Amino acid sequence: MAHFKVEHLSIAFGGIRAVNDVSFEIEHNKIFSIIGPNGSGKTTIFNMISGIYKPNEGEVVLENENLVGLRPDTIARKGVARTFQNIQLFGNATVMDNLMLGRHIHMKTGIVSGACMWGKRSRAAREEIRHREVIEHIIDFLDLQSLRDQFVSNLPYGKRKLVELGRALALEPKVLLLDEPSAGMNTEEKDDLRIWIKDIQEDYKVTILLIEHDMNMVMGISDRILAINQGVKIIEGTPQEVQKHPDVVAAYLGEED
Amino acid sequence: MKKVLVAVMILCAAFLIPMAAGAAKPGFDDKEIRIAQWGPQTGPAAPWGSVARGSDILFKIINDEGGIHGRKIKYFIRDDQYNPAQTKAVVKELVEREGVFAFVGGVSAAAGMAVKGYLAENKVIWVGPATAINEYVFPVQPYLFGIYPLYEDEASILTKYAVEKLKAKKIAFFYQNDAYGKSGLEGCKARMAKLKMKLVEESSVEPGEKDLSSQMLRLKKSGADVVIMWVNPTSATIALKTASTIGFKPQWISSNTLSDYPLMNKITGGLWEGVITGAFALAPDSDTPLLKKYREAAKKYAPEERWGTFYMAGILFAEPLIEALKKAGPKLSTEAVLKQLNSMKKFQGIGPPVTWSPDVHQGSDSIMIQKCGPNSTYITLQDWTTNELATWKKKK
Amino acid sequence: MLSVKNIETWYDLIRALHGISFEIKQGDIVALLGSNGAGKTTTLKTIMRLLEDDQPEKGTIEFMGKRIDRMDTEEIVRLGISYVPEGREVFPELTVMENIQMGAYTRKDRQGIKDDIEGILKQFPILSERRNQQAGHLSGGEQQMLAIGRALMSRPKLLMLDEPSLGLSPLLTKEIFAIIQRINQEGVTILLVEQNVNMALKYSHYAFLMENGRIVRADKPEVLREDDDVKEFYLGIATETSAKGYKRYRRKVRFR
Amino acid sequence: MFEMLLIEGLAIGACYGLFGVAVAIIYKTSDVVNFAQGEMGMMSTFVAYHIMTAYGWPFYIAFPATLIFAILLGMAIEFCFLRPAKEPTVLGLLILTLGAEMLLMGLAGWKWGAEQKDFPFLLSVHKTVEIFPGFALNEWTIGVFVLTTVVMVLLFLFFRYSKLGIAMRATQQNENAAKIMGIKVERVFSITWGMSSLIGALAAMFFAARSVLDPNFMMEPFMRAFAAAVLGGLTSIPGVVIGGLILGIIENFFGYAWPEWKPIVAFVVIILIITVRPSGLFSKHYVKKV
Amino acid sequence: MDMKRDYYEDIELFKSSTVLVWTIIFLLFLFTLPLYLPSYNIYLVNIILVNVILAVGLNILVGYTGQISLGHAGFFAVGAYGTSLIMMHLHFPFPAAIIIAALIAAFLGFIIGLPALRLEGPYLAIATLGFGLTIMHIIGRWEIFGGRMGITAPPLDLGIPNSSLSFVIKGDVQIYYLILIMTILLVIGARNLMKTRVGRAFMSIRDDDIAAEVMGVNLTIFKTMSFAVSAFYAGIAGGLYGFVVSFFDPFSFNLILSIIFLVMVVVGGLGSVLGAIMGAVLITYLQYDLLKNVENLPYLGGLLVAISKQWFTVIGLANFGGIALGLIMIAIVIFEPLGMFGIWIRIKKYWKTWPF
Repeated sequence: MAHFKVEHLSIAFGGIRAVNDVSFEIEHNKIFSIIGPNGSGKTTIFNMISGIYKPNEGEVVLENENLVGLRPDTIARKGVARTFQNIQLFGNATVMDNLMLGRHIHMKTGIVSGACMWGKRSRAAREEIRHREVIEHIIDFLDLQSLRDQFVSNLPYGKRKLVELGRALALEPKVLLLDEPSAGMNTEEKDDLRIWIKDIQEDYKVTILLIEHDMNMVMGISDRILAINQGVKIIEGTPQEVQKHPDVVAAYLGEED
Repeated sequence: MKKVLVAVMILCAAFLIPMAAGAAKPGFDDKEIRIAQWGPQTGPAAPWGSVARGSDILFKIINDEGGIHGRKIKYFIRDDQYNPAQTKAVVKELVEREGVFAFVGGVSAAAGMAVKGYLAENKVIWVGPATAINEYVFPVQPYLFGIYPLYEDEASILTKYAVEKLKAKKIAFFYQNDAYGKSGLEGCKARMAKLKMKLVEESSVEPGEKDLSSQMLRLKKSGADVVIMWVNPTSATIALKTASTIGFKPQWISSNTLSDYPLMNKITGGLWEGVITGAFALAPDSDTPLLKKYREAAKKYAPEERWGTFYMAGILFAEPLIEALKKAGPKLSTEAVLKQLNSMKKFQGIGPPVTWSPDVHQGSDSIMIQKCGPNSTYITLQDWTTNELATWKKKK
Repeated sequence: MLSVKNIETWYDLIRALHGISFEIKQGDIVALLGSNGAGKTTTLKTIMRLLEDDQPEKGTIEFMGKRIDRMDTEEIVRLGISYVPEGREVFPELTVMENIQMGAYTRKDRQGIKDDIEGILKQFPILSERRNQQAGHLSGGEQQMLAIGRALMSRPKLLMLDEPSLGLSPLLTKEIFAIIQRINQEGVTILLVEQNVNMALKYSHYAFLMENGRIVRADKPEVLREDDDVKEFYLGIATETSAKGYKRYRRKVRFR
Repeated sequence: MFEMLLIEGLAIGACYGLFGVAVAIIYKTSDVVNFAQGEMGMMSTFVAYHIMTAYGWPFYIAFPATLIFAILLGMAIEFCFLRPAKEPTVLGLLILTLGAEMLLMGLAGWKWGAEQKDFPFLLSVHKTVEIFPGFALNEWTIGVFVLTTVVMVLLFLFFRYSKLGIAMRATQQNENAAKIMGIKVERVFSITWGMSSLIGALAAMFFAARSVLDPNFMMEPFMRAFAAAVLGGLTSIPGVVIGGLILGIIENFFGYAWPEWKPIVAFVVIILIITVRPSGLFSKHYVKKV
Repeated sequence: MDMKRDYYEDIELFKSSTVLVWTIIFLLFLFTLPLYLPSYNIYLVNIILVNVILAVGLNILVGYTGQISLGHAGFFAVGAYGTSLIMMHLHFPFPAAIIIAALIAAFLGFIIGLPALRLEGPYLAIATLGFGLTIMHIIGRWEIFGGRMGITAPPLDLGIPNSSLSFVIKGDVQIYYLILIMTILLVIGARNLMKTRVGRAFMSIRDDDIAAEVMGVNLTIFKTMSFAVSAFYAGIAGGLYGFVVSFFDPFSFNLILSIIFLVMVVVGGLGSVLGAIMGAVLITYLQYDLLKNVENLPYLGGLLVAISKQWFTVIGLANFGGIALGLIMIAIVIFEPLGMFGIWIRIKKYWKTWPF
């Protein structure tokens, strides 16, 4: 039984089929990439997995449990975390607060106990400290030490991407969805990112779903790749298989005639 | 550590700043007597603000005549925006910083209720609130002297007039949903009960409402030949305009609040003619020497102001206080003035005869009945009349 | 015709364009290629002055010998530059006709506008059919044609297109490119941002390759087509590993 | 009684609707609920009053002069207060317009005092005209219906056929694309405010003729017009007018049956309606994109 | 930058010893205030503190969660009426009464929060506005609430009334200490709350509700919770207000009051506890003190009277207060979108370089 699978996922917006009958399966702790030209429906698939869109048909199954129809926050609780294509961070908060929000589902502090955070031993403070330790590991992991108290809106693009990645990691997800993590990064940052994704796979033992345009990265780290175009699956396979597939070449470079 | 030191120093300095603290200042000295009034000068209730400005005229006249036993009157007006919280703030500031001997007038029932206790505690005299509600004068608050005839009495007298003189068969009541309108309604109902009649319709309005079609249609449907209204000028205007639109033309009777005929006739576009109102002051255009004197003074001191009923009321509310101050003699004290006020008998300025005793601080129970004639002239239908049904006189 | 010299554009604290320069000759179709976030769209927006008031921060832009880097968008449109933005950006609740009319907003000659509308409708028969429909209800390809038609209404000398093939089927893409070529043959210079490299290279006379806010290659399409870098760029056929490799220095600096 | 309630309700409703249109026009283009709208109308009405009483000019001169003033006032407020604000939040904009409201109300109170004034209007509420035998309406009501219809038709024609009108719609739908077309977006905002202020002034004069003129007289009508606009959906102009009519009818019928609850019934109904239809009756619910 | 040694330092109240010392000095100042402030000003300070509580609460809703409320006067009224009526009719001690009243307000906040889940911008504004009006109207119509006449607050009894445990507080100064302690507790509570999970969830809803949901924040719970918490604060503030003014009627809780509350929060600075406090202090002070009697102000007064005579009317001069307040609001939005908090931050930055 596959760890995570998507079956016959379809959605239409106003008559236009954005995603049409897409299925795939991912083994536990593998990196699975989705590639395809802009507007081919990759992000829509992510949105359906994380519950922002309700698919017209199909199932999203995590560890034998169907996620379709659940609210996004419930899906997050089930262990699906994601990043967004055009960064959706909480701009008026510090990096630390953004990361701490990733711990939201693991924390319990309510209004009363939160308001009564008197001193280090109060329940809220103890919980807070405990989770801050976890966040500190992520900060170390992503080399964000110097930025921890900066406001996110003051960070450069590449760093924001990292913070978003960190926030998703803080959720301790089973499945991590990364939507174009390398967009807007320079070569050096991209190299780092590539390694981080590998490290995440090893250290955190999560299953990673990746949407990416940088082919170097995709081909370098993916275990399997799904190529789609116009919302329809072209091929799924190993990087080598996908790379050679004529339809993929055509979709990317355009038809030759 | 340096910061801590500096901070401690600043703290010490803060403690050393000598500042005046303590009780209320006395309200007068050898040169002046300080009198004050609150009243909305801005906000939705601002039209009532002319009451406070009106009192000023009387004080200016007195000052020009040399003051009271050598003391000039210093008069303060404070804008409270019709908000009791602000009234309390300005009253406290006036009493404790400026030192106020007495307050006169003062619009808004709620504002008065909020400061009533405070004024008593600080022994500040308050004469002639510009609102008549029972809570002010029953039970007696020793420093508070009411002049304004109670709305209940007024409504009762007007109802009697409607039934007995106008031979009204069907009377409807249109009132503003607050203390003012409700006490009017009660007075009217008491009289109706006495006459073994029933109101054919009672309809209410919120002070800010701008569309009264449904209320007027209800009144029309009731077939009332007399409608008594206990509302503010704006509501009355809209009511009359709407009634005229739907072809409803009863005899309108209203409280003295609407007895400013030139204003009412103007803003209703002439519909006010023929409306009967109560009145607690001489007609503004009457020619008694006192009124003439005030009118001349107003032209001189405040040419911008319109000589209207509210403005006149400001003078009226202050008259008994001036009288008592004069009588109290050069040795001024709160007690002396209180004594004079408490023994005031049938004092009459431009308002109703005012009588106070230590047990009854409601100074007046009479109103006149007037009618708006052509060109906004005042036609007096009935001279000062008392309400023989008034319960408070019997309580004693 | 258009010469861009050393322009730098900033988004708040992020430098999006690191001083790029290029020139476009009259009558050419020029393609601007590059990956997502490379700065292609920013370049076009900078030329149109659609960004904040003080952008570009450095450098000059000249069009037909006139400096336009401090002009209002409206004046630039009047001078003869027209822009078809990424994702078409038609006015969804306006009809097709109204959309086309808006393209001629800066023009005053009624007769000329009328004739041009006729011309556009003739050129795009599908738009003529749907002239009274709301633009939001058109399909992607139709919207793209509408956006191009609308842009042509200002009688541009330079037409800038941002990813005209985005989200279109191969057949439609071909059609769009045919239209672009036709427009070009009628004398309009074209600056094209495109991801569909093959198509772009096939139709263009010259191409620039952008990366991280810089122009990294500039050459004729024939040359670029055979270039391994371009292939690697779009297909990830790695020919070399990056210098940094898999080694990474992780500073284990701790707070405590 | 029924038809009277209906007519009165429709008349006041049309007035709310007309004023609501002024609110909606600004909301459509600049995403601001203009809380100064009522006071802009109040100010214009006072200017008309001043021209007529202080200078003694007749209505037919005062009226167009006031309309011109209203347009300039709207443009001035947009230019002086809204334009300099850099990237204001929705709340910031709200506070801006509230500030403008207090400013205008203060100025009017300072200049003309708080006492109620009579607004000499051409159309009287108590002169009736028999439209056809057995059916008479007063001039004011006829005026409101005619004006609302005319304004609606003119706005319809303007937004449908004039270049500027289409440009305004275009700006509202997609500001960026409008810029690309060479539309001067700032000028469009300016014109929008002018137009809205003009319509607001017209409605305000009708309100003044029906009630009295004082610095506060537009507070209550503004709230209702705003409610009507929200009920209608804030985006479609006929929708807003229909919202106003619905509001007027609800208020009058409900107010007739249960007078004491009249002042709030409209709001309660509106809360219930927008709970079910979060964007009002006549607009599509907008979906946020990721 | 100060070195951090402990995770707790991030969330503790006083970030450094300097802050701690200054806070203690400030608190000492507050607690000794009646010694050097004229007593009539204590009343003003009481009103200010009540508004501070309300503004801090409203800021949770408006500043942190990004919702709009034009109906907070309604919750304020529920607090005032609730507390007084419970004490009058049920003879509860004050602490119990005010908490019950505030909980009722919070419950109403929760109710109004439900439609708010789907409403945005003007739609939410009109819904909350309608709520405020409805509350005002219901109180004015039902005689159990005292009707339009209003009610006088009962004696402020901290213990059990009419028994040996009765402990009545009287006078502005005694009420001042009660309010001051409650203000301090509530402000610290709000600040703590905003530092923990709930506060972060609120902020995430404001900045990006979709991302918040994807990170596991339940929008339903947290949006309504934000309304409830905010209404709770308003309820407490209202309960205290009733005793400060001692008499109130429904008209005191009108739309203008709701708007003034909103102005406090925006002028002070959205999304910062300190900003809300500063806004409440400034706006209340302007309204109750500084903008009164403009004609008596030195220099400016004479000029204004002259202007009035020339172009306006002297009797309308009191309106200048409203004009000034309007201009201040406009100026702050245009020049300092972060409000007074933004100005504060700048001053702080400037002083950092000062040799101190």
